[in-house]
Amino acid sequence: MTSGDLITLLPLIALTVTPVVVMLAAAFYRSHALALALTLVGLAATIVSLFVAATRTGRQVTPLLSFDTYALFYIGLLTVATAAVAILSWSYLQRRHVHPEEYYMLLLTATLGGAVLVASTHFASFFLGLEILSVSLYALIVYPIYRDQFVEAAVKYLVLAGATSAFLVFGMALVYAETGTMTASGLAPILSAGLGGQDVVVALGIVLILVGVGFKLAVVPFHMWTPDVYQGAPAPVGAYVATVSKGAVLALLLRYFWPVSLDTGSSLFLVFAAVAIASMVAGNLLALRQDNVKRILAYSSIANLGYLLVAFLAAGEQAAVAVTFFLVAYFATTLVAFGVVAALSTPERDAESMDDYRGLARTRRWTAVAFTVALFSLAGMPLTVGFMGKFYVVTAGAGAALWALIIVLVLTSTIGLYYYTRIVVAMWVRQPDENADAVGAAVGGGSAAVLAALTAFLIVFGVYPAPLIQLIERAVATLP
Amino acid sequence: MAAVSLDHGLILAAILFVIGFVGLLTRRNLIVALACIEIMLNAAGLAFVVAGARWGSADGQVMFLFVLAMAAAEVAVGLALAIRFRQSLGRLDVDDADEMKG
Amino acid sequence: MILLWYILIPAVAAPLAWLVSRSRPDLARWVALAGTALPLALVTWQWVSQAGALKAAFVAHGPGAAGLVQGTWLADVHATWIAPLGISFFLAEDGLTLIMLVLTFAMGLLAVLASWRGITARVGFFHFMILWTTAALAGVFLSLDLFLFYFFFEMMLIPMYFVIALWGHERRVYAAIKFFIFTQASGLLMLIAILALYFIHGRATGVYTFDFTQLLGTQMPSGTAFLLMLGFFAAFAVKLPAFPLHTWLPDAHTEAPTAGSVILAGVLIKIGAYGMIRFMVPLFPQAVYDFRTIGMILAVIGIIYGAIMAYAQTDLKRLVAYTSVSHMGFVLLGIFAWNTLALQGVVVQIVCHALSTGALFILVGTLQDRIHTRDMAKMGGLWAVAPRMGGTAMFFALASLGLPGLGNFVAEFLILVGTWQVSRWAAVLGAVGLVVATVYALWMMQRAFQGQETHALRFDDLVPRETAMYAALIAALVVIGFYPQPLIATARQTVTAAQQMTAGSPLSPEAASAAQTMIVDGATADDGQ
Amino acid sequence: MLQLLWIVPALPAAGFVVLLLLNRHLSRRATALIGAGSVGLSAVVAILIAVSFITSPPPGDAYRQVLWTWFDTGGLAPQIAFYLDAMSVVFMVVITFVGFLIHLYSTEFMERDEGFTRFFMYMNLFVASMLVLVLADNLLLLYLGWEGVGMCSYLLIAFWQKDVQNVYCGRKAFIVTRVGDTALIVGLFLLFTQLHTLEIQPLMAGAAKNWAAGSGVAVAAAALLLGGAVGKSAQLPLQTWLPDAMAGPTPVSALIHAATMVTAGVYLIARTNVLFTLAPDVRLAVAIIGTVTLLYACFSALAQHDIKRVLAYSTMSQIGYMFLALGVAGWSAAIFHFMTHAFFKALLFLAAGVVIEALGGEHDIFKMGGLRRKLPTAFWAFIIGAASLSALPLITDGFYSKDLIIETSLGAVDGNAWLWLGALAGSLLTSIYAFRLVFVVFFGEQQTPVTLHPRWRMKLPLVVLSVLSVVGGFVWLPGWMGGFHPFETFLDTALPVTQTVAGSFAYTGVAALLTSLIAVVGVALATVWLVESRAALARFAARPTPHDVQTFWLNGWGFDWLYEHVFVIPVKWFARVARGDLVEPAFSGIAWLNLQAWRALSASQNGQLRVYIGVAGVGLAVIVAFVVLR
Repeated sequence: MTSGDLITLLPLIALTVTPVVVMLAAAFYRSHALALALTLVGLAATIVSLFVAATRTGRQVTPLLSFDTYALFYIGLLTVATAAVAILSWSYLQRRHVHPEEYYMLLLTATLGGAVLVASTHFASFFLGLEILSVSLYALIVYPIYRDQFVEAAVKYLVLAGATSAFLVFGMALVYAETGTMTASGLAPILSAGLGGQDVVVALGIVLILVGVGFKLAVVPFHMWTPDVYQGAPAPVGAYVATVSKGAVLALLLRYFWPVSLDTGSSLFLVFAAVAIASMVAGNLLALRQDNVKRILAYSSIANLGYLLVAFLAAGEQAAVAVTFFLVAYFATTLVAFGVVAALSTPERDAESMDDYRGLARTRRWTAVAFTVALFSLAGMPLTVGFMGKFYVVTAGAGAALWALIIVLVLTSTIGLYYYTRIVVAMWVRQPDENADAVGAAVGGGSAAVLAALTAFLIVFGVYPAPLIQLIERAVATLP
Repeated sequence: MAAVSLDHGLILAAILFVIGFVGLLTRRNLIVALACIEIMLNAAGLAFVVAGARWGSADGQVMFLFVLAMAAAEVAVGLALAIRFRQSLGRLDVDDADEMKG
Repeated sequence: MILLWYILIPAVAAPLAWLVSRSRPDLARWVALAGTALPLALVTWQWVSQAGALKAAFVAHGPGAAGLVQGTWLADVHATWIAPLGISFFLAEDGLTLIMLVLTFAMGLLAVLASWRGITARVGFFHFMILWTTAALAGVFLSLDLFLFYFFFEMMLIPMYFVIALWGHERRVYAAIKFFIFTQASGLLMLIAILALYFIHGRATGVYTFDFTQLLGTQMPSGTAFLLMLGFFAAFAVKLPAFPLHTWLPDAHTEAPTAGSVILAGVLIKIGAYGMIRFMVPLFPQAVYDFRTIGMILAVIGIIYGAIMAYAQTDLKRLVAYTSVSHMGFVLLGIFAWNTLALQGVVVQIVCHALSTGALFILVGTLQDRIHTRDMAKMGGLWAVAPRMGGTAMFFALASLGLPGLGNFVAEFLILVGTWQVSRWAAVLGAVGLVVATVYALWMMQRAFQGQETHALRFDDLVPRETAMYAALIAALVVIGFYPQPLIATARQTVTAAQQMTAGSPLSPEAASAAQTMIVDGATADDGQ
Repeated sequence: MLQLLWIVPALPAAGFVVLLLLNRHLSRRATALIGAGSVGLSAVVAILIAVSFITSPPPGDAYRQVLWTWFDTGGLAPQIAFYLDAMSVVFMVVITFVGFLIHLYSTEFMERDEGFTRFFMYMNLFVASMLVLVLADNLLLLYLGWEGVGMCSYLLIAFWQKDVQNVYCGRKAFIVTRVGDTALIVGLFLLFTQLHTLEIQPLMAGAAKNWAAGSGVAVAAAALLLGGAVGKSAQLPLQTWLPDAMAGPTPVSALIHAATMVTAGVYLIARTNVLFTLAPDVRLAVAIIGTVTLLYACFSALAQHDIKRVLAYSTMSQIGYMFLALGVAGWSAAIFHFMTHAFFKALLFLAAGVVIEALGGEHDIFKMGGLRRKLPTAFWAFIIGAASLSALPLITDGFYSKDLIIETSLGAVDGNAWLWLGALAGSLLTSIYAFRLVFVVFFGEQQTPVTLHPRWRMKLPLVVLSVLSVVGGFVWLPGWMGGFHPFETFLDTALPVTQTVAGSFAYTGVAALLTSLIAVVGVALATVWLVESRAALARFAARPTPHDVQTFWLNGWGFDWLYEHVFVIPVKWFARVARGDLVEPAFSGIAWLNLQAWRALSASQNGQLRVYIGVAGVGLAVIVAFVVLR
């Protein structure tokens, strides 16, 4: 490791230092505002450091981490998303009169884990990043300890995540035992074979690793925890789980599979395809008549990851761009959706019932507009970035001639329309429920700004996505 | 001391891993569940050590250390959660935690 | 540049209408009125001033040479949009576009007028949605980049969905979602087909583009072409709607507010016809030819089944909705016949159906505003109460059954005579559909307007605003009925150009005329088509 | 003068438009003036044109006036153009003139009706449509008039629309004729596709040039046109609408169902005689249809007890005669009968209208009786009309035309004895039912008091038509009477001359005597029947279904029943079954399946942590099994 490497590592360093600073500050002076301010400063510093690191791109820092433009882009994405979550959390936590300073620290460490993941080129960094992320999340979910739901969600997440970590690491061990390699580049030829005609142990190892990945991505059949955790977790944490945690893992997956071209008849491909189809079908069907908005978002995320896997399977540069673009779109959209949920939540409970949204268009016009835009984006309607994202995914699938997958995608996303529009109907058509205990304090200024900015993002890049696409193309181009 | 072959080591690890997993499936006590996860993680660690021995590299042992550290962190949070769990539900039965479903 | 205005004026007016409504709800109506009238005036002006150019181009280049094939347009806009994917912002206008634009803005205007009193809740938002729809529809008809087309195609779903769901009748949410899901599902199938075409063309030529003019004539195996054609067909058949994909339409029409029904019937479902003429057939002539028999069977079933279903209804609006299914069967028939006569008939039918069915929907809407029901069992003898309304209804009922002297007849006659040259049985059965049309149209008149007044209803006859609206529609239908030539001349270039694009395939009229000479002395024999 | 041709249909059309626009703002007097005046003016112009046409025939004995090109695409360029030749002159003059008389009559007949303006609107439009029909230079324009006539008949039959029964009758008329129209329009498709034009004269020339006699395409084309003609002219099997069409006001019946609309079929066949010449089989069918219809209608007329229904069946039967004439290539004879029929049938209807009006709307002849003295004008008009209908020799116009048809049915090259016998039988029956009507209505005991007497506007048309019914036939005297036939000469400029068998028995005085005798015998029989069986008559009146045959005839031989069961009921059944849309279950089924899938999947999401682990484990096991075993 050289001093040059340290410059390359600046983003990670920034992300490491910031939680320490936040923690120390909290130790001396408990202030919610200070914690948030420090967090945002730290995240801003991370962003700045990305540009510094960008001057030295393409550098492999030890065998563990690669700081190419791809990694930097994703770190940037995760950082911005974290900042959004942090701001959205502010009024959510502020209303609840707890000491939320450590919350931001956990948020930052989780992001650090994610940042490690996206730069990871080795099992060690893979495992470490994942665990930093996971352990932070256990605590995050249960952090605002005032409702049993949170505990239940945290326990479920902890046990399942722990178990799958074990699967993951056992799989790594098996692969290592048989092949002696733990690097992404060493893994490439093994993956390329698509699990066929190899040592059973290696195949088993890879499958076990994929269990770990699949769990984090919440794809079928490792999806069962998702609705409970989304529902149980505080809304901003839900946003975080849905975006940063998944995005980081997906970025990692993309990197490991980048040099791999899977044969469409290979077992690995078929497994992925089956998982994708099952996720699209189950995710969309599960949400069909669901009345809990957070659960709907959870199921919708299962389905969305299914869509992503379609593009992922398409492989090649265009597919990588498609995955990344979709992911960016999904980040923005999900943050808006959860942001609205968070903004409308009261100290007593989160605004998660469909009834909470009845007549929202009358009581809170702009919040309703933002949520509607987000829902249409999830549904893939034009003028939103979700439309472009889905279009891109289908394009990638079509480019690789994955017809069966994209037809499933198309049909299941039609089912999706039904449940998204149910919420839209609740907001716009139904009358506010007079008897229900009203949710929704005033939407805080910070949250409002974030929601407005993200909604603008949804629309602007839905209409004119070219700059974003070019940015992503440049990022992806540096993958080895 | 005779060298243990790779296969034997891996089989042992696998058996341990399965024991842990089966325990996870069958036992309802949260603490036991955490213990089962520990068993699974340690099975993985064992496998790493065996693998490292095979390739004569320290990588396996390094990974084992990581696993160990991570398991410790996880248990720390897990036990803290168990306390909260007990406080809110009165028992440590994971099956009680089914308020959210559908 | 003028083309951009067609989209921009309503698009800008839309948020404006919403914003001004917060302080003065009534102002929103005027904004909406301006937002539709202005482009209507613009496009009419363009039509009048370009009529000469259209004719000159036609005369100078001979049939088909002008227009699309040569890339010469009345006007076009070409800008990069999403360069990495080969997507361009390509708008262009020819005769058919001109007609569709006139229709779009006229129906938009009509929708605003028809809602002048009827819509009282969320006035600004309503007009926002109407204008948005108008803008998106203008975009649909102007786009020649397939992606852009799809973009607008999907874009207009959202406002339409809101219009139905928010201002509709009892089962509005159900109807809105059904409409949404049907169109979206089929639209996605078209998207897949577009993408497949994009890649096939890209692989073959190295040029990845969604530009329709470049994608024309892409070579591909016939099986592939057939599947891709089905993708396009699915989208357009749902829109049209063609049997058996029509079931969204009665619900949507019935539950939509008057303005929604007018736009749906007047313009939105015409996208199906437009898309087939503009894109589907030129892109896949051979596949369309292979599909022709099935297409024509569906069309004929649509004509007759739609008419019988119309007869079976008790809900007046539902009845009118089913007549659309029947009328659009003619359109489908004409498209599959694919000769000049039939295609010109389709164009005239597009316009006349918009006018006559739009008027019927407005009529039902005004009736519902007055008597608060659409159930014909609760009507009867309304003529005595409101003779002007009765007479108007009679006129449009007669138009609906294809009375000569009105535009609908010209359309249906051209379609059927064109169809006859391709398939005699289809033409005969289509003509039988006209008899069934008589049944439902007269039945409707009897149930609602004639007979004894049984329910002692008292309400106002048409007010001047309404009378003026209907008078304009009636005049238009009569003029088209006796002198449709301006319409035909405007669409001529498009029609011939589209046929030229399919030249060399068995769909082309030359191939048809070869088949036709064989039946000169065998009129009683069945040629199997 | 001929350039004014377009004025003839334009005047009534303008009348329609003016009435439509001004509607409520017009007094009854103004309405009547516009309504009847426009047709009157039109008649004047028509007569002037006719005079001009006869005195200075245009080159080629035909005049063509192009107003504008309707549309022009794909080789199809029909024009809005009028074509005048001898045949259309006859039709034009008869339509406008008789039409005007009926309008005049209506101004009084309808004067207390609340829909006065609406009535004249429809009537004007009707006359305009009919004129377009007979003046059209191409088949598409003809079809426009054809459908316009059909529509107006619907509007007029259903004129008293408060009674659903009337509306039903109007609908029935429109729908049944539209069935025939469908055949006609399909014929248009065929003709255009084969001959690339719809303009009648080039079309006929083209057909004669390109098609062999008896060729399939000629037969098909002729048969399709015949289908249209059968519908409009109420011939078998599409005759069922006509009796019901009597639901309209009586002047409507006079206008539509006597003088004009129903003769459209005759006009069409005569106009396209070239096609029918090329298709002998179809022409034979025309003759047979005519003969069968005329007999059918005669029997049915015998059993009716609604005065207008008797007349309706008599119309059907007289059109049958015209068809018979057309069938044996007696083109001119058919046109001649059209003219005389227009006079006497309008007369009969208008007279019947007087009776009905006088009795306060009574239609049942058995509730009339003894009106001879109370309504002398009507009585004499009716006598003249009935005589003419029965073709009583020498003094009626009906005699000359019907005799000519009966002659032709035997004497023409295409004629035969069967047709002749049928025609003779029809003649006998006609006399019987016609005079049965006269006796029942005007003789015997008076049953219902007369409440209203006609004034001049109703009387004048009766007088004029009575005169015409007597003298109208003198324009074409049979050979044995001296062979004065300017009408035939005139028509021969437009229609082919009938080929006759030289020296046929049909053209002898003996045959004419036979014909005359039969008519007289019929009248005698009617007298005897009614005088003899007053008791039977009373029984009949008391019990309207004396025996099965009578009921059978009364109900039009069960055609209504048949069509009801073959067409109407199945369609209604289907409509009832399909009301919710047959396709809908497929889509709601998909929705239902989705819902069930949601139920099942939701149940799996049961909140149990260990189940979640289990699912993941099973999933893993499946994947592993797949990878390993594959």
